Amino acid sequence: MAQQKIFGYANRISVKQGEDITFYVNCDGASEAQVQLVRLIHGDAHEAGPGFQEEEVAHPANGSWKVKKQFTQLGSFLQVADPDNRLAVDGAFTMFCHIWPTIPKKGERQTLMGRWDTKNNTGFALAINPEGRLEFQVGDGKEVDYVTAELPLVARMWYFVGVSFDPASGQATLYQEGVANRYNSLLGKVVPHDYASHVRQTFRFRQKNAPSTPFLIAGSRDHHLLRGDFVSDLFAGKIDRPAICDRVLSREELDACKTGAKPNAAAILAWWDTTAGYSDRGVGQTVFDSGPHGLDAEGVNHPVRAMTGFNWNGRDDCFRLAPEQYGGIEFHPDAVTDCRWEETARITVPQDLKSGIYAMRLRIGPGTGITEEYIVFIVRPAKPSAKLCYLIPTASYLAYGNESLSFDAHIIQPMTGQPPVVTELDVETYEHREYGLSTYDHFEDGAGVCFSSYLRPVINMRPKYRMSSMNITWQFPADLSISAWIRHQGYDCDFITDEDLDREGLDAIKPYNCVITGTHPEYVSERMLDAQEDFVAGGGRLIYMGGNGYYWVVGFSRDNPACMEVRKLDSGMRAWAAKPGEHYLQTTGEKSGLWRNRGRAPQKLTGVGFIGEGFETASPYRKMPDAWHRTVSWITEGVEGEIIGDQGLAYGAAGGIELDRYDLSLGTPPHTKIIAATGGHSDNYVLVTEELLYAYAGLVGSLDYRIRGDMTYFTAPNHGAVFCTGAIGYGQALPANGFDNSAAKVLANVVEAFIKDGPLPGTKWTLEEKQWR
Amino acid sequence: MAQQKIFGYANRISVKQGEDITFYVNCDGASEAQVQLVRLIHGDAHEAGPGFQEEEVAHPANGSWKVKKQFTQLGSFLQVADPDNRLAVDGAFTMFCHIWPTIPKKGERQTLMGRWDTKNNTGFALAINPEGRLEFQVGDGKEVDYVTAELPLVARMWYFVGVSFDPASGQATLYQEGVANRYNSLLGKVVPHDYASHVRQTFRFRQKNAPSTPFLIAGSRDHHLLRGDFVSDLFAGKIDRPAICDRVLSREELDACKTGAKPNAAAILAWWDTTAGYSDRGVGQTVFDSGPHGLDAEGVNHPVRAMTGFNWNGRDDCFRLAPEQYGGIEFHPDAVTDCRWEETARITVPQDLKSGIYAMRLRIGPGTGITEEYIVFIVRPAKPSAKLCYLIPTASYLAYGNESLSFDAHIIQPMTGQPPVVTELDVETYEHREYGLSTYDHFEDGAGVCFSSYLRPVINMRPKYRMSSMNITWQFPADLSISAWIRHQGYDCDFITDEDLDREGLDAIKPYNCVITGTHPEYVSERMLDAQEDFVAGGGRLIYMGGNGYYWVVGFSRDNPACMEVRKLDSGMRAWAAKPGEHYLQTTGEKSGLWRNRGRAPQKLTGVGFIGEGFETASPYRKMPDAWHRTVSWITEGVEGEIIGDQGLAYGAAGGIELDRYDLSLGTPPHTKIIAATGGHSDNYVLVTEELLYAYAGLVGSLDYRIRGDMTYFTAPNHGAVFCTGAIGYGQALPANGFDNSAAKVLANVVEAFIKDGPLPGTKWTLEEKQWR
Amino acid sequence: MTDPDIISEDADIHVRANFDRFTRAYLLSVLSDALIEEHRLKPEGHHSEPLTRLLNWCQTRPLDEQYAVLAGTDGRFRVVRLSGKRRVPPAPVGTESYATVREARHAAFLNHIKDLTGK
Amino acid sequence: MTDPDIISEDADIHVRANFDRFTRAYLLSVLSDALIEEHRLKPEGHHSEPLTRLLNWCQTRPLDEQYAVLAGTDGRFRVVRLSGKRRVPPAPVGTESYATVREARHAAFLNHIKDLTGK
Repeated sequence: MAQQKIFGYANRISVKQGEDITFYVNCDGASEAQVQLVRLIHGDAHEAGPGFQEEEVAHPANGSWKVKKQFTQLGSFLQVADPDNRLAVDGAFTMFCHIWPTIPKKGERQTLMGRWDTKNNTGFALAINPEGRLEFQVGDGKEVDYVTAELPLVARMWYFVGVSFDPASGQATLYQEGVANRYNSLLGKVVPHDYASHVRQTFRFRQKNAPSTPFLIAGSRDHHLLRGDFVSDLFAGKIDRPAICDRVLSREELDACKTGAKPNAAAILAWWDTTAGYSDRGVGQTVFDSGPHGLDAEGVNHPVRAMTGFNWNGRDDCFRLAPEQYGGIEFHPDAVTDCRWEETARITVPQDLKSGIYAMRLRIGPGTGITEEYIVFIVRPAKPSAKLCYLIPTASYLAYGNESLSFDAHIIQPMTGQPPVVTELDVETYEHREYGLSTYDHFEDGAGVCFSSYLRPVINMRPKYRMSSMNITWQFPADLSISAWIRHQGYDCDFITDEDLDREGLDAIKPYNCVITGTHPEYVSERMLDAQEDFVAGGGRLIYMGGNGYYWVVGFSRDNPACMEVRKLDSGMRAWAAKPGEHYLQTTGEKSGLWRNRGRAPQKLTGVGFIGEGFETASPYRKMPDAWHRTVSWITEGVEGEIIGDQGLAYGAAGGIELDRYDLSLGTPPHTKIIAATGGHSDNYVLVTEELLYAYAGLVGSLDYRIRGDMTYFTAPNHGAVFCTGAIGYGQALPANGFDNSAAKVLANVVEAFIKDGPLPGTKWTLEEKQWR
Repeated sequence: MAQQKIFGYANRISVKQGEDITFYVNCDGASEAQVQLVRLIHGDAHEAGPGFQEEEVAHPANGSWKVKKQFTQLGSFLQVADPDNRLAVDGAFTMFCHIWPTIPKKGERQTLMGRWDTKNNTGFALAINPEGRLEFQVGDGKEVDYVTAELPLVARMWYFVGVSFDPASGQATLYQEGVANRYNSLLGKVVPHDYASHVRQTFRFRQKNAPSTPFLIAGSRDHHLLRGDFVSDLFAGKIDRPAICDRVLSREELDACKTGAKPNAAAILAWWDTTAGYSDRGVGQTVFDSGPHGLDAEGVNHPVRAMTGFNWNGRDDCFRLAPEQYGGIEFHPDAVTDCRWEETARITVPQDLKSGIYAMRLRIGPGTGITEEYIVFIVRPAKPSAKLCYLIPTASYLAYGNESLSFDAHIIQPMTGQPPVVTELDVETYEHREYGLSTYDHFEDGAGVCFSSYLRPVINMRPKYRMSSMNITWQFPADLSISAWIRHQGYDCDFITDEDLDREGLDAIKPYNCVITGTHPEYVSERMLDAQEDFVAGGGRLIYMGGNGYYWVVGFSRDNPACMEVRKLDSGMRAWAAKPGEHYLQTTGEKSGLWRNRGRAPQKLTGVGFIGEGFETASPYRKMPDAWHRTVSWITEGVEGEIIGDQGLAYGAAGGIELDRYDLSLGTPPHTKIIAATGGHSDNYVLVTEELLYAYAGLVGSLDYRIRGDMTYFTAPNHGAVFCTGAIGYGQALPANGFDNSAAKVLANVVEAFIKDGPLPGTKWTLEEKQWR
Repeated sequence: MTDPDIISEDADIHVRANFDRFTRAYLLSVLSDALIEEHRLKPEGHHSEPLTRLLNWCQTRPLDEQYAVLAGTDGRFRVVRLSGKRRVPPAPVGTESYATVREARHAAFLNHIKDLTGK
Repeated sequence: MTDPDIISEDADIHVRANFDRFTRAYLLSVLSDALIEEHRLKPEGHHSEPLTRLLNWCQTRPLDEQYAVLAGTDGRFRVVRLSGKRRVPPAPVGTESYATVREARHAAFLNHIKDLTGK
């Protein structure tokens, strides 16, 4: 029997009572799965907490589902809409484009452009052969003829490449010239290398054009018995302004095209203007053909745009300054933003299903490990009713979706201080990699991943999961510790997601008295930030439960909220750095990177922002002098002594992992009080890079007082207020000792004050005190 | 007798044989100075080297010069050209502007705008009083009337402020409103503070307008018995779109102006459009009046432009994207870019004076310490004649000009590991501060200094000087160790400067076979970089003698090459960070920051780039396997064993201070050979911040192999080549042991090969070897 | 240009090897049973300087010289060695299994020591 | 708003003071004549862990608690204390002068020790 495994995803991550949600399931080694709708109570099996808990929910869809093997198209490429087969050229033609290959010597063929059927060897294509040389081929279904450049392409250098083929004479002529300038390529002009190659060969065979073969850019048509048609020979690198003409262009004509000029209009069959479509709000997935037939191409799996083209001058470092220099489209053979599986089942969420965190649980065989899947979704109320709202940081779940730092990141063990703890699920996912990468990973060619979507199984967005490099819960499973506590406390609570907030803005949270965040709401769009700022300024109360929150600038496109974009720039704790000139989101036109570097440090909204991180250990908080101030002493009421949070599921205490600090210079409201702070962390705790101007030795937990989590509080207009825990670990501390611990006690004081209408406790004093302190 | 001291500067830093140079001298406690033209041989008194050496040069100007006390106008402000005194308004008027004050509670008055004479108390002005409140005053020469806002201004918040005054009724009305948005100010809208104040008062007195009082923005006219007229009450912060109208504007009219709208044209006397004049190549020092009289204002001491204005939306982060959001002009009371002293003497450089490094030495009294001054300048040949050219990194001298890290920078002792060693000269300069700051310093209000000029005494650009924080020579005095060695070797050598290269480009160095740099050519303009790249690609040979070179993007304006601009951004080892939206040079329109982040890492030109720095100690180099390769073994010929550079004037060895590393991923030519490398440095050596994606413990010299200096070599087209020492300390090592040491031996091998015409040694092998290795 | 083989050797490797040679010599000079026992008793948090340096060396070795702990479905923990190659799963190291993550992590540490001493 | 005094106290100072209290307690527990002698013999380069931590504390104290060496025109070196205020020059500490920078730097170190112990 084949190995058994089951994976799935849903079309939505947030669904309202009464709405539909569709599931997509891929299964090996079984044709039926046992399905059960469950409410997720607690995710982590840690012995200090309540353990894993779920609640089975009656639903007509429970029972057995038919499941099957499904296939995923990996790789980004462009598919040309050519219903009239105008590109099925039987006569003479010329194809060309600018390219910036990243792994030319891949050992596998990489198609640049053409109409090629790999299974039947029919058609024509310009490609890079497994040894890294430019190659053109034609095939008639039986025989294939090739012409190959004399020398391999150099990685990360811009070239202009092309081919002319004349079936009458059989002459195929390759054109290859380097077009590196001072800025656009890895190497400069001081390197004594000649990038050019011009080869002519007379072919014995001619192309045969099968009507069903698509014209593709960055891949070619393939076929597999079980799977059917798919795309293989995927290209890694950038392509700029590909074109095809209906005759042989002369060397001189191609010399002109090398500079970006269009060939004679009469000759053009298609000339994809990769610089068209830009506005100051970004660019989409359609690549426009400015030729006579309008054969626009559509991006599959998010080829990356807003990237520098062959003619980038190093001066105009944003596509909004010079779109004509941003014709580079970057392709990755291991990208996937939508698995596009066939629907397995669709269900309606009952009108009376309580708002909360749910999953469709699917089991085959033993029903553990990779034979068990939880497809997680959030149920929103059809109409808000609670005073408390739990804002689920789904943007941050996407960012970390399927991260594989334990296997691929050389820096992860120095960071965590310990070898990772991996499971069968981690190994399985790593080995097959068909569900794509996280924004913490690199593509095979070394580029950072800037798009992440939930239209694919996301193996770490499920209960029972621990992040292998840290051996603790992270993001979704960690956030279940907060919802478990909310439930334990018996608070009436509505659940919504980042996606809802991004789409609806302030309206999504306005009905609530208090919004509570997850443990690590790190990825935030402008609309999400605006909504929370307006909420607090309008009298709302925000509890920021995490560390390193409100950190990255991300974008969602209106037409595909399942997919998030982020660019990691020259600053911040980050897994990769975008190349110069590629710092703006193609999705919105904004500069990405840290909100801090956009003039909106997290301190401006919450009072605190990222200052340090560490693993292995955590520490409790100690009350600071402000804790006893009569305006805020209610917060720590019931907690004897100075210590808060000395238990927890993440390294044994509440004050750990990623830490946030009060900083007046970054916009902390001047009247903010530090209720308590951690400190004296181990030397595995380090200062974040964005705080460093000059590095020096000693920027570690035991030596630098700045490395700590601050528990803060400030009041806002109209009875608004913000309370922050200042550390990720606080959420995982709540369930310790049967939810009976000092961290939970403090939070209960705050939540119970925040959900009440009218003035906050302690405000009666402010009339006779200085408002700002 | 008053304390004796003498300081001076020249109008030029580079002068050709036969050209004139003018000196400006300020002297206390003497009326005559003993003057001697000297050629500077060696600068550092370190016992391991030849000691301080100079050579007196006969010149008609030698002898005695008349000197006197001169005064320096500190502070940047705008001076309005108003020859017809149209702004000497005797009737009703309204003045307003947007402001972003940085130290409102300065304890001193700060004038925003007006026509005010502080000495005689005449005129009118809108100002911030010493307690930080907006204030308007009129004076008739005897009495002054005030109206003051109810509450102080909050630092780093944008306000719209104005005043109307009607002499008929005596009514003066202050208008103050906050105009903070989500991005433009320190604090956000969650802070419960009301920024508005509207106060009306009836004055007893009326303004008297003296004809000679200028209309100033960010300062007011003052007078001192010895000094004469000057400007005081300088403002710290930004001003956007100041204006004056010839009648009382209504509250509603001012409400409209608050949004940036122009008032009714008929009322306008002057409306300075601080957003006018921008092009994609920057903006100048003139602020244009779009009112009826064209009363343009001129910036003194470089008020900083290309800064965000009150209406900055946080999205358009470059003035080239939205100049209308870049009306903010930033003023600093402690800025000075031109002392504007009276000329003391002018001399002609003799036609036969050998190209080299010279100074006019001035002495009064004892003639040591601050009673001795060296005004340094470079003499270029009228016509190039040598094969070797020493490119003096004057841009980098400017960057460090008058740095005061030892006194002001909290991080300097953790960095250097030792208390600084300061001199009388350091203390004197620090205490009086009349000669301005370096780009390593902050203005009093905390802003980083982005302009530095040599039209002022630069106390660390002189012989005998050691950088106090490190207790070694740095920049200019360190570079004298290289010229001393060149002289010792007897090489014929021409000297040129960064300024010449920036102006003339490739032409400035094309005549030479070999260009050798200073120890730390860290600040580089695009034209300087292009010239050197073209030089090498065209067959020139470059010896990069330093560490942390080719690092910062800087700009010089065509009309004032004495003044350099740099902006330090979100990355790199840096003394400050520009604010969001203020990353582009006003001088050229380019993004500043690191060349690495512009797509031109130093590795692309030289093979190496900044990797680590440390102080206290240095280490020798060890030969790497490539050293024995037959194509490059000539470089270390004559050096027995594995060790190179085990002596030196900077911490005792050649491999120290700032270190550069070979890195193929940043564009090191793939055929580059590492001849030798340092390593195993002390833990005071740390990795540079721009290398960090995630920080972790252990990024120090004894633990991280990347922290080392690489001595590298590669060949370029047309018999070109580049040799790098990979460390700053190499230059200071040359004079050790009477210039007889292994570091000097290696460099001699390279220079002697590089200055010869024709093929380089070792190239006979490359025909039978792989070119790229 | 006769042979434009631009996938050249990375000379950085020479420098790294040189550094590693010196580091190993130091670590061998301080390695002791006491040091290993120190790790066994307390694998996380603050350590003596020699153990800190030893752990730094372990943690910064190339990816294919790194160990991880595999949590088995049987509730026990095993040591595996990373492949350092994309999509290639880690390989088992030995056959022993451990009752706790801590023990398995110490076993991974002992494998580093084995690599260091060559024994 | 009754009193809009927005130049408020910086609560960061509380956290720093708390950290400093614990750091001083540790440093006092390891301070010894041997430690001081270690610095005297070799003020630069690699040090024992306690001395490294002590020096880190010295070097990161607020600017107005920092010392520098003043090189006199008489060729001798003296200890001065920084003002921490712009344009205010450092003030002499004691009257002693030293023949070498190294000795003066050690004297600066001893001043930190004096501040630490309060003696």
